[in-house]
Amino acid sequence: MSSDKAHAAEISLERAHPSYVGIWVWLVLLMVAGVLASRLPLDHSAVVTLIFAIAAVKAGLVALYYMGLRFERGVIYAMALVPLALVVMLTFLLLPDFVFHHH
Amino acid sequence: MTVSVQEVPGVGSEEPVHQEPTGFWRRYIFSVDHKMIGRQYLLLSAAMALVGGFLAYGLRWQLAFPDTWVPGLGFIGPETYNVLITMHGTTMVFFVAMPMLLGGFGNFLIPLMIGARDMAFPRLNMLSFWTIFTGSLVLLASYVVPGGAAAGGWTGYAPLSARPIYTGVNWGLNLWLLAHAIEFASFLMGGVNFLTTAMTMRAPGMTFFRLPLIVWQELTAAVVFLLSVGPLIAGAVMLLMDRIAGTSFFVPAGGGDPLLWQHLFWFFGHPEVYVVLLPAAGLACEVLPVFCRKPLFGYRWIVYSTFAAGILSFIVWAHHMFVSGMDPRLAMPFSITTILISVPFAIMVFAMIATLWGGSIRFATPMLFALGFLAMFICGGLTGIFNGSAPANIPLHGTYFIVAHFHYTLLSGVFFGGFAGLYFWFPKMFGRMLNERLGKVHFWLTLIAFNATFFPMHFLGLAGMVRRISNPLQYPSLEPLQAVNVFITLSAIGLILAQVPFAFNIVRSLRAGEPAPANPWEATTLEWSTASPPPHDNWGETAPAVYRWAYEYSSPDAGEDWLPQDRLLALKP
Amino acid sequence: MMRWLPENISTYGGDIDALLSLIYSLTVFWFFLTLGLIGLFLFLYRRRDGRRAAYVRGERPAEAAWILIPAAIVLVLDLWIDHRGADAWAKVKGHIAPTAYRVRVTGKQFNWEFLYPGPDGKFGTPDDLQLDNELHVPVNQVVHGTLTSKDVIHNFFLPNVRFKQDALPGREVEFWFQATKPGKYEIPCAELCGFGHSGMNGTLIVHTPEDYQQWVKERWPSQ
Amino acid sequence: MEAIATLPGAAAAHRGKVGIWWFLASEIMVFGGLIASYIISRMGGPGWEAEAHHLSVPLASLNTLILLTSSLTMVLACAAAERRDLGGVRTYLLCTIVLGLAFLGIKAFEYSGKIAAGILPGSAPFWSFYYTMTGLHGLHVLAGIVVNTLFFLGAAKVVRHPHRVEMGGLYWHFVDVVWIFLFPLLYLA
Repeated sequence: MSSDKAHAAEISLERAHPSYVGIWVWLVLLMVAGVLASRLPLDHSAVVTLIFAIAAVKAGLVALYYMGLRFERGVIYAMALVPLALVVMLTFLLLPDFVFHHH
Repeated sequence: MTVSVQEVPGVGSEEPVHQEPTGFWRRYIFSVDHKMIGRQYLLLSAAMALVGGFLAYGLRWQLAFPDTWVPGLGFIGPETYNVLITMHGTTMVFFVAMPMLLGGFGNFLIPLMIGARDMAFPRLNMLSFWTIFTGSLVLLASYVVPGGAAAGGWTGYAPLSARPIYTGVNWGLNLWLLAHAIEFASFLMGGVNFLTTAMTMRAPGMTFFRLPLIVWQELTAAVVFLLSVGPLIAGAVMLLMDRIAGTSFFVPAGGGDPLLWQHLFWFFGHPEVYVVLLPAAGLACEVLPVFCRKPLFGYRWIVYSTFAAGILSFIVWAHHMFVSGMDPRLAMPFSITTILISVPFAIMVFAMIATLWGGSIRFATPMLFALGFLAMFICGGLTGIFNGSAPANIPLHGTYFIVAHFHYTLLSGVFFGGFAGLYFWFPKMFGRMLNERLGKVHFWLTLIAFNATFFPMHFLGLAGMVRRISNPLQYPSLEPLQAVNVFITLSAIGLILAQVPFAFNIVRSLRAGEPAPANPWEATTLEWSTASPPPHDNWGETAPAVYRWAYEYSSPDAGEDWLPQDRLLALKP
Repeated sequence: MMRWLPENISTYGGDIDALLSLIYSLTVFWFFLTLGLIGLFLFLYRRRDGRRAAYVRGERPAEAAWILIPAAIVLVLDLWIDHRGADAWAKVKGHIAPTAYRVRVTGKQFNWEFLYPGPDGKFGTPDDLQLDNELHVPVNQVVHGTLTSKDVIHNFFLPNVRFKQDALPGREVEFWFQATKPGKYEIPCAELCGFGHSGMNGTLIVHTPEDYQQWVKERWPSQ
Repeated sequence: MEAIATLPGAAAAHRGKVGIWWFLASEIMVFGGLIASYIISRMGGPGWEAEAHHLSVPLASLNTLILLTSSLTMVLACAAAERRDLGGVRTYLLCTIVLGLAFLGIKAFEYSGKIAAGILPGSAPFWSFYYTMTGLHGLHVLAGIVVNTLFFLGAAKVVRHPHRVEMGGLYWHFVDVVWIFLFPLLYLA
């Protein structure tokens, strides 16, 4: 990990803010897209895949731009991604007992 | 090796974080000083250990002399017995082991060892202590509410714990859940503080691979805790909803599933074992090189093993559930990961043994306890091989073999690792030396009584004595073994009494102990370069800078057999 | 240590005992090796005047080999144990051989209920028979059981059979065993199930073929 | 590099950010455990969709819009704090607080409608998860409102330590992200 000085330098560079309002417009459009997608006359699993893909993009936009992950270093990414990976792993390891079992 | 001044990146603690308080309340009660908070944690842990020890005495008496008058407790019926075992487990794991090994040693040692003046968030640190203090009060309060305290086992398996009707306990179990929630909140604050402090406030020159091992192990424990406790918090909320809002998350009659609770519990429960164990191993790792006058063998390998153990701890949890009715196809994968976890711990143990080789070993009390930890931990680790193999686990699950195993791992960590740390850093914490003779008496009595208590439990477990029964005489097959139960109980009482010399030693030393010099053990880590006890801002005018790793003993570069981390040697021509 | 185990009376108990013995031998070996080395080093390298400790950091590969190679041996032994264990696990939990003997076991606070299908071999017919805490089985026959619970989790433990399985409310778990020796054995509940957990104990009665016929005749006299 | 030394509290800002991210990591596990339980329970049993159809998608969409907008005002408050713009901090924080309260108000309206219709946490597994997940999330929103209110009241001090608003903002956006997933999980799927 690099030092605080380097970090301070980063701050002092008056980093170029992304257009927060622009991101918000995207978020709202994606929200509408998600709601519309849920009404699509498709296979249920396809609809579910679609709306969660849209949700993931929304969450990614918030995390990257509003939470500033885009401008962070690796350690902060790890703090966000390792728990996500653990949750996915937990979900998959629970599947055999609750979804694939036969009563 | 050439010792030279190195230009190393470091963060540095540029400003004293807070002024030294003068009033009694600010100084001793609502202190933001990590050293005071660490000592507060140790005191809380000792107080709760008295409670937990008393519960152990009660339940052991009942097992040896079923349904007789227990001196100090009265008659213990089966309901009370279930309260005793539940509260004994909960108290010891969450309110003794964690406050002692993480709250106590972590708080006291991390800032001192990395050369900081305090924690990153001193007020959050104070809040974390008073949070767990509140949690302890809630736990104690649960004894006196109508219906009594929780009686669902420390694992709180649903549906037994999900409906008051099954145990007859109503508010006691709700408060038990609440006490957990508060305790978790406290250690979340503590964990965030530990990690932020170590990541951002290391002294100049204190690179990550110059950190003393205990710091690594506290940090690994903190990460493991932060990332494993979430699902259990979610589970605890769901269980509380089941109890008070009429939901059925874990009750099949309403569409729930009891196995879900077990998965959420053990997803945390197994990492929790390492949350306790790693700091205990870390304490022993600090003590061994000092009294061998020799570098810790394979420092980096121990660090990597610590990471490996921490990572593996997230994918072993279902070994607690081999016979729970979970999908049998999951058993072998979890069995393999479980048995694999013996590899990093084997590396740690071998490294500790290799540290002894070629040393110049002094048998001071901290060293005796560290060696005791090593020996007991080897026993506990080896019996873990039995439990970790799914088929071998079938006859052993839920018997006293398991009880023996986890006392050899967890209690050995608290007793032997914890006491090694306490005897070692007591002079730094309180500025007084402890009496060596009393310390040695304490060690030998504890070692003998510990083994006399827990070793025979292996035999009882193999013979089929199941856990959590209040009267072995109800089982014809156990009647001939009752003498073993009596022996265990007497040994357990002996183990409790063996702590009297320790208590006496502490009181005596605090009142009239010999004043401790800054570095009584001639140790190398940073905390020994400041006064005993350290001043309020830890370092006085100038904070230390670090020039080498933590275990430079008997270096050919120095005349003395120890080179502190912050001592600058003149450059060789 | 192994003699503390209760007598084995099942066909797969031997496999589990063999695995326990294997692990026992390995752990005893490591126990004496490690504690022996500790004792030896403590004696050899106790402090003596004028002798300075060795300066060995154990980080170079040649030095670290002293701890890494034993750890690699541990890894190999671990995998060996798991390899051996996989067969035993598959035997206990795997395919259940077809058998005429069926029984339903239901845990409840604080008894074991055993439901026998009767001579017609079918559950849910009038000749079903329910007994509390008594499991009667013929010797040398595969017993195919279905385990569940009415209230909380119990654990169906047959120490002599080397079998143990949680009884879960809302789920049914199939199990089997084959007893090889007539006699009476205990069936303790091995999971905390409430204030009556202690003493929740059934009896497994393994009959000789003649005794078993006799017992069937007494229970279903009309047949 | 001279400019760095004059920057006050850069180290404190860094510490705060590391600390809050560790906290969020543990929060991901809390909601992750709950969501994992919900997913596997729902995949394991039939009949959940019918229950889910009792929920009002328009109302939840409105709530989503409110929370997304509050994230925008929050990030604008952070930007204002970095500019030492006291008026801007006050305005945007107030917007965030009001939007948060609006979210909770709509949530309360939704709850009361369900309760009036006799749908309680114990009515069906779907409703157990619905009340638990939205309830836990609502508590997080409430906590965020409290924090933002404290910032609003101490805005004069906050502009001297802009990293504090940034820490509060990270938490607020996290709560928003949780809702971004709860919305499809409960209302759309």
